[in-house]
Amino acid sequence: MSILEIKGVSKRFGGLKALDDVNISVAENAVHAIIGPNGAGKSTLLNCLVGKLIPDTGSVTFQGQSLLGIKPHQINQMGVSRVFQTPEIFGDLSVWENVLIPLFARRDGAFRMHAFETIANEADICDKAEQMLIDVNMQDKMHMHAASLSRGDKRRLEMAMCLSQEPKLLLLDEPTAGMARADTNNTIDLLKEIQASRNITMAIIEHDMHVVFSLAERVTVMAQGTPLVEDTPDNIKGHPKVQEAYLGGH
Amino acid sequence: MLGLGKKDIALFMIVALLTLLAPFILNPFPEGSELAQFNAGYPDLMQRFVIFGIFAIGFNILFGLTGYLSFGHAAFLGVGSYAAIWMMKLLTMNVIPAIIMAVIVAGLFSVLVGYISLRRSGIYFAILTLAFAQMSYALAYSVLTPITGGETGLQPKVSDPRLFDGALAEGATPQANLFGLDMGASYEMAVGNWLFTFNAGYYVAAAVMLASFYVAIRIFRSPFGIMLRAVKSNQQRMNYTGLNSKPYTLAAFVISGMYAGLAGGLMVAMDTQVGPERMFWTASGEVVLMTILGGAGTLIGPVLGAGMIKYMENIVSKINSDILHTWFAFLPDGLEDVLVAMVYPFVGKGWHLTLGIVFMLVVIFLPGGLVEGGQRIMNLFRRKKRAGDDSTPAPKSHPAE
Amino acid sequence: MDAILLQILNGLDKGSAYALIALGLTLIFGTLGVVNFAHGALFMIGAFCAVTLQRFLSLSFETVDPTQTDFLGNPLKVKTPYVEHWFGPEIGGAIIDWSVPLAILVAIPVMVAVGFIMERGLIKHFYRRPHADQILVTFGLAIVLQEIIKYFYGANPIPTPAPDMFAGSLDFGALVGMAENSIIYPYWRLVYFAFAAVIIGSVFAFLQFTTFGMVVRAGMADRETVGLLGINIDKRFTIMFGIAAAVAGLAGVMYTPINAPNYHMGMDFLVLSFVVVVVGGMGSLPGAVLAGFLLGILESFASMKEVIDLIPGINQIIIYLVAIIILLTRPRGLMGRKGVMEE
Amino acid sequence: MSNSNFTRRGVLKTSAVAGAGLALPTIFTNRANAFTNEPTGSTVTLGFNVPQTGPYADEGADELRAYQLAVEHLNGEGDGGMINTFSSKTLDGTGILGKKVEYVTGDTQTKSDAARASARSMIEKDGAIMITGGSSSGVAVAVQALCQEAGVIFMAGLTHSNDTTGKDKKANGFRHFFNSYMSGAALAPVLANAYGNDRKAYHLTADYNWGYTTEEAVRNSTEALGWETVAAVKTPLTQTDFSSYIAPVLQSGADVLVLNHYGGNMVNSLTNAVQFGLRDKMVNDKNFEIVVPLYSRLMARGAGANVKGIYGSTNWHWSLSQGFTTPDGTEVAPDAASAAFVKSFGEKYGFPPSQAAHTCYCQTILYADAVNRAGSFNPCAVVEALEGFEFDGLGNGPTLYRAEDHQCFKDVLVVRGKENPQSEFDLLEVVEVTPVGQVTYDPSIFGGDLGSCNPGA
Repeated sequence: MSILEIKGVSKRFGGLKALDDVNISVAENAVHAIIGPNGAGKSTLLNCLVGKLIPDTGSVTFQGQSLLGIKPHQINQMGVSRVFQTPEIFGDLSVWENVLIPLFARRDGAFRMHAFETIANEADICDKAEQMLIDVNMQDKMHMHAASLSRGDKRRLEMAMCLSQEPKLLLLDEPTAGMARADTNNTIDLLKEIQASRNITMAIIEHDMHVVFSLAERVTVMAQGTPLVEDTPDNIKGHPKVQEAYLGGH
Repeated sequence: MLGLGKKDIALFMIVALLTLLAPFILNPFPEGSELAQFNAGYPDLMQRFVIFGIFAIGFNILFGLTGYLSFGHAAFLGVGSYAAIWMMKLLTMNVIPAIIMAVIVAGLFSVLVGYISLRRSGIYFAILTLAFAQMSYALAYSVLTPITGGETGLQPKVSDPRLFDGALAEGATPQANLFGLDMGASYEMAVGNWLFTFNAGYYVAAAVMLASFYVAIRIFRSPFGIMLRAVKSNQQRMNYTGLNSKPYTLAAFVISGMYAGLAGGLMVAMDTQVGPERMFWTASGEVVLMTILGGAGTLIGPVLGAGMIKYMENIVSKINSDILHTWFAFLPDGLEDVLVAMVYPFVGKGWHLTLGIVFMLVVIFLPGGLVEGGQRIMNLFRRKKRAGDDSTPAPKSHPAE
Repeated sequence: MDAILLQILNGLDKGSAYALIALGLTLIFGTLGVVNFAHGALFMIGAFCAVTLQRFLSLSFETVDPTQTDFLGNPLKVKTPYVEHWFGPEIGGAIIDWSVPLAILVAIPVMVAVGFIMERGLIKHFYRRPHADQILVTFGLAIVLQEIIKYFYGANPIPTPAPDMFAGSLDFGALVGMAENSIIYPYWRLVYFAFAAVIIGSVFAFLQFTTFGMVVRAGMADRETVGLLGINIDKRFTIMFGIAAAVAGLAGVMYTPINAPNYHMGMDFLVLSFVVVVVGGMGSLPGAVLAGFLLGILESFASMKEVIDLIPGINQIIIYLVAIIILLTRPRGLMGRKGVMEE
Repeated sequence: MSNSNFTRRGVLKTSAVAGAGLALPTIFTNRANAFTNEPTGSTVTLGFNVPQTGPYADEGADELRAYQLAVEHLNGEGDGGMINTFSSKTLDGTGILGKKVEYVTGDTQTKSDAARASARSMIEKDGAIMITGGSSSGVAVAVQALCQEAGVIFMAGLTHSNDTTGKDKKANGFRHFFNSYMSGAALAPVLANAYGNDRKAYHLTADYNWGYTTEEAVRNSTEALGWETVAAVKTPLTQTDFSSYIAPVLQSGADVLVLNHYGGNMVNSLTNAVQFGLRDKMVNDKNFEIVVPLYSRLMARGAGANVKGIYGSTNWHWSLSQGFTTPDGTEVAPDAASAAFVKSFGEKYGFPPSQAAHTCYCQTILYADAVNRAGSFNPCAVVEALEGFEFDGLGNGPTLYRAEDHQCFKDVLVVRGKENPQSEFDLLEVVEVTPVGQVTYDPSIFGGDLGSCNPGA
């Protein structure tokens, strides 16, 4: 049973064909990686999934519902969360508040005039937020300014924010880009843990083969805007087309 | 208590105490002394402190929380004022309908302006709001004269209909009141050489200000307040967290527009007249200055900023050269003249110069406004206290304190 | 028909003043990323360069003329400017008469110096500060500058006429074969228009054809990269600030015969010039010039009696109305780049 | 140089001192006075509320000079100025009713809000018993309404709109300055005389109340003499460049341009009009002319040589002090009162007073005299003393403070920009002294209701 269906998606920017007839199906509860060299169209594809870009042709459906022409916040409300290449968090707010926001968004929807409620009275939300910070091992940093966190902590915070929404599908855009090895491994462990405990479908766009092979159950290799192969990591490893794509890319 | 945290209760209590005791605090110098010039505890200025405090608190809800810089907020104040004076002309000199109508009309106008202006952000938003305000000003001054009174503005007249009020006594002028309590009525208390004035209008305005301040604290601490700060911090993340930032900013815009309308209505309630200059762009600029000077995004900052600017406008501008000579009279003549010549350009008619210099100094050295100045002084004391024990650096202070 | 032509001419002239101020403002914003609310004050200082030179040239000594009396009934003290005394009334008079054009020579070094001092002394520290801080500090500076001018020159406007040669107006209508007096245009305004065209042209040429200009343009597009190339972009930006100040100042000098300068003329232009810049698109030089002329022409049309009769009050709000419409239909102004000043 | 002129409420000086030794506060209810700010000590405080910042700051500064001079004269310092020539002789240099005159100053910024704030602080904080000053009708009307509410007297400064003593008149407010109606009535015959009865006028009118009333006044009175009004175009207050309004004038077939502008607007529109060479043109075989209904000498300086030969009206001009011959050959003898005023002002400050200074000085003297005649500071008594008061010797000849609208009726000066000025102050020459009878009107034509005097408290 697939949770996300991408069918015949194409996108042009002027003369450049960024995506050309992309067909990918992400199975529920799977960890699906999309890899490929620079310029393969991975980020464009991701932007088509979250509502930032609208494909020229083709369809994107999430749990049977079309995502085309729907605004990013509506797509998120449907259960799709996104982790950015550089962590996007609320830098001016405290870590604690950063986690509260997605919880409120999850409970109250895209807009609510809760101008006269007090956070302290929202025991339910506070408990969840606290639990989430414990889960990502950041409870001791909850009163820190989010902007003053280390990069690894920012990533974990962003992950916590996405998870606290209990998404059905988590999109990760190069979650370990620019990280040191140790941090990368921590992130991999974190993601594994999440996958094990929460049953979330994940789609990962990644450069780093180490990450892909430690996490993914299915891998799609993209080059020049089209998927080349889709298979299990083990089969991908020695696949001639993949080598060709990467070597050709160099 | 009151749905506020401990710290906020303390803050609110301090503000409430300061407001209630303002007639004492603002009149520290005995009557007749040379320093009495600096006393600010007379009704008009006290009223202006709290009214512009309300205006700035409201502006801060928009600018301080969401970061949207409106350069046309005076338009809402003006529109509210016009609504209020018309209530007084048509219905009653009781201030309640006037104030309520001011808030409603300003709210409606801000929905219109906000809906259009919020389609853009950054300086484009600022220019859009400026354009609306300038159009309101220009039209109120000229072609809308039949409604606004144009240059000479509107005042209640003996001949106005005032449906709910009985006929005025022969020779009486219409006075703004709260169920018969005249806004101009004052009790005076003399203690020694000091004279303290307790003005009914001031306490009405102060009560409204405290209520507004309380509401502002609630908004700052509410989930809604966090959402507004999220708008300022990272709109992209907000959208990808399933939140629609548009209605949040519009709501903030309308709330702050209503605060401005409330301030405008109160201005009319305290001083029954409206003129179009109230909407000129410099008036909008003034509230921006108040907010930043005091500390944007802080609860108490805008009130301090408003107080400071109004103090300079009303007190410093009244110091003339003769008064200076009185101050320095104890000095030998030559020195006296030199000192007067040195100080004179900065006071009286030179008060704008002082204002400009203060802005520059505050922005250069205290980017967080007066509140940051206060925090630095506090930190200085704390550090002294802690000197010796090897403490970790103080956690970065909460942005909304 | 000729009425429309007349207003287009008028608008071009009005627009040239707007365009000049907006050009300087955009140079500063585009290069330094600073929102300079003191730019109107620079315009005003330029105008007062002309006033000062005129006063300097008119420095006089007094002689008592017993045949006339002053307002108190005492013998009148007649003032004779030194220059007239030294060079004879004719040449001396001509020098005073030409004080506005001569002031250009004074204004260039003065304005460049003012620009340098402002940039190095104040603006430099605000590159990394929020725009709100920049606005506040430059607004404070504008107030301080105008109050200083007021302290020395008073609040009233000070007449600074153009040379007699440029008095009167050109009968443009008669030149092109229309009825006499149908399109008249003051000579000095033609001079102003030509002057503005030259200044705008040279700024563009300077940015387009010199290496210096190329580096600055590159810096406007991507400051960090240019900095990585080992080019000292900051120094060049300082010079650009001086140039922008000089452009504003010269606009002020040449404007003095059109309207007698007073200390608040900068503030009068400030809001308008910001509207022009934003309508043109923040950071776009051609946009600023285009918007300046466009708004000038529209303002002129809106002041026609026929238009006012049709829509009362339109002349009061036209600029703002146009700004609103353009910003709603073209999100970044006429020629603005993406992502500038939107955070 | 150490006279203290800021006083505190008289109340204090007597009663508060008595309570000084008491531990318990004494509480007064609404001050047991007969009227607002009743002076109970040995001094009385006046509030001088003038523009000290903004475009009219120079005018405000001149008003302030006149006030300071008036205070000196009232307190018996200086040469006494026009007190000596004033027809009422109650002022003897001992202040007002024997109380020394002190004063406070404030800044109106030429904004009605700021002006009211400043006036209120004078009333509430400094205990001022009378407020005077201002340099625009918006401010005058706003402050006048405030004084009516507060129960103090308002003696208007420079305000020319008909509204101040017309639809917005108040019992506690008085105006010495003339108004738009009078300007029109005085100007029209002189214009018809100089330019003929067959003229076509084009009006440029500042788009606010004062502009409307001035345009109306000039139109009505010139049309009555046979002129035709070709067009009237409203210009925004904030306009600085009037070229687009002036350029179409010649095409319209008009041969006179009337600039219903004041202050900075006037300077700019006149400068622009002269720049366009309008005055060198011939239209309908007549020389094109420009008219400025209200002249202010201070502002006219800003227009420089552009004012030469241009007609307008003014409330008073210092050249009255010297006597002159009008163009039609009438000899006007030197006016002793004006001479006394120009002398004491000129000797103190080094230049002649403006009309704003003159009207402010007169207002102060008139108030002081009215209090003395009434024998009380009570506003109602002062109103009674001023209503219908006839006086002379303040520079405008015999004058009446009309009871119906609290407007002064006196001769109006029609002036013209001087071709060969002697000095920087010598910009205008008086062309005609229009007799008061010619500018008097029925008080009911502007509507409004004076109400009755309010003593406050």
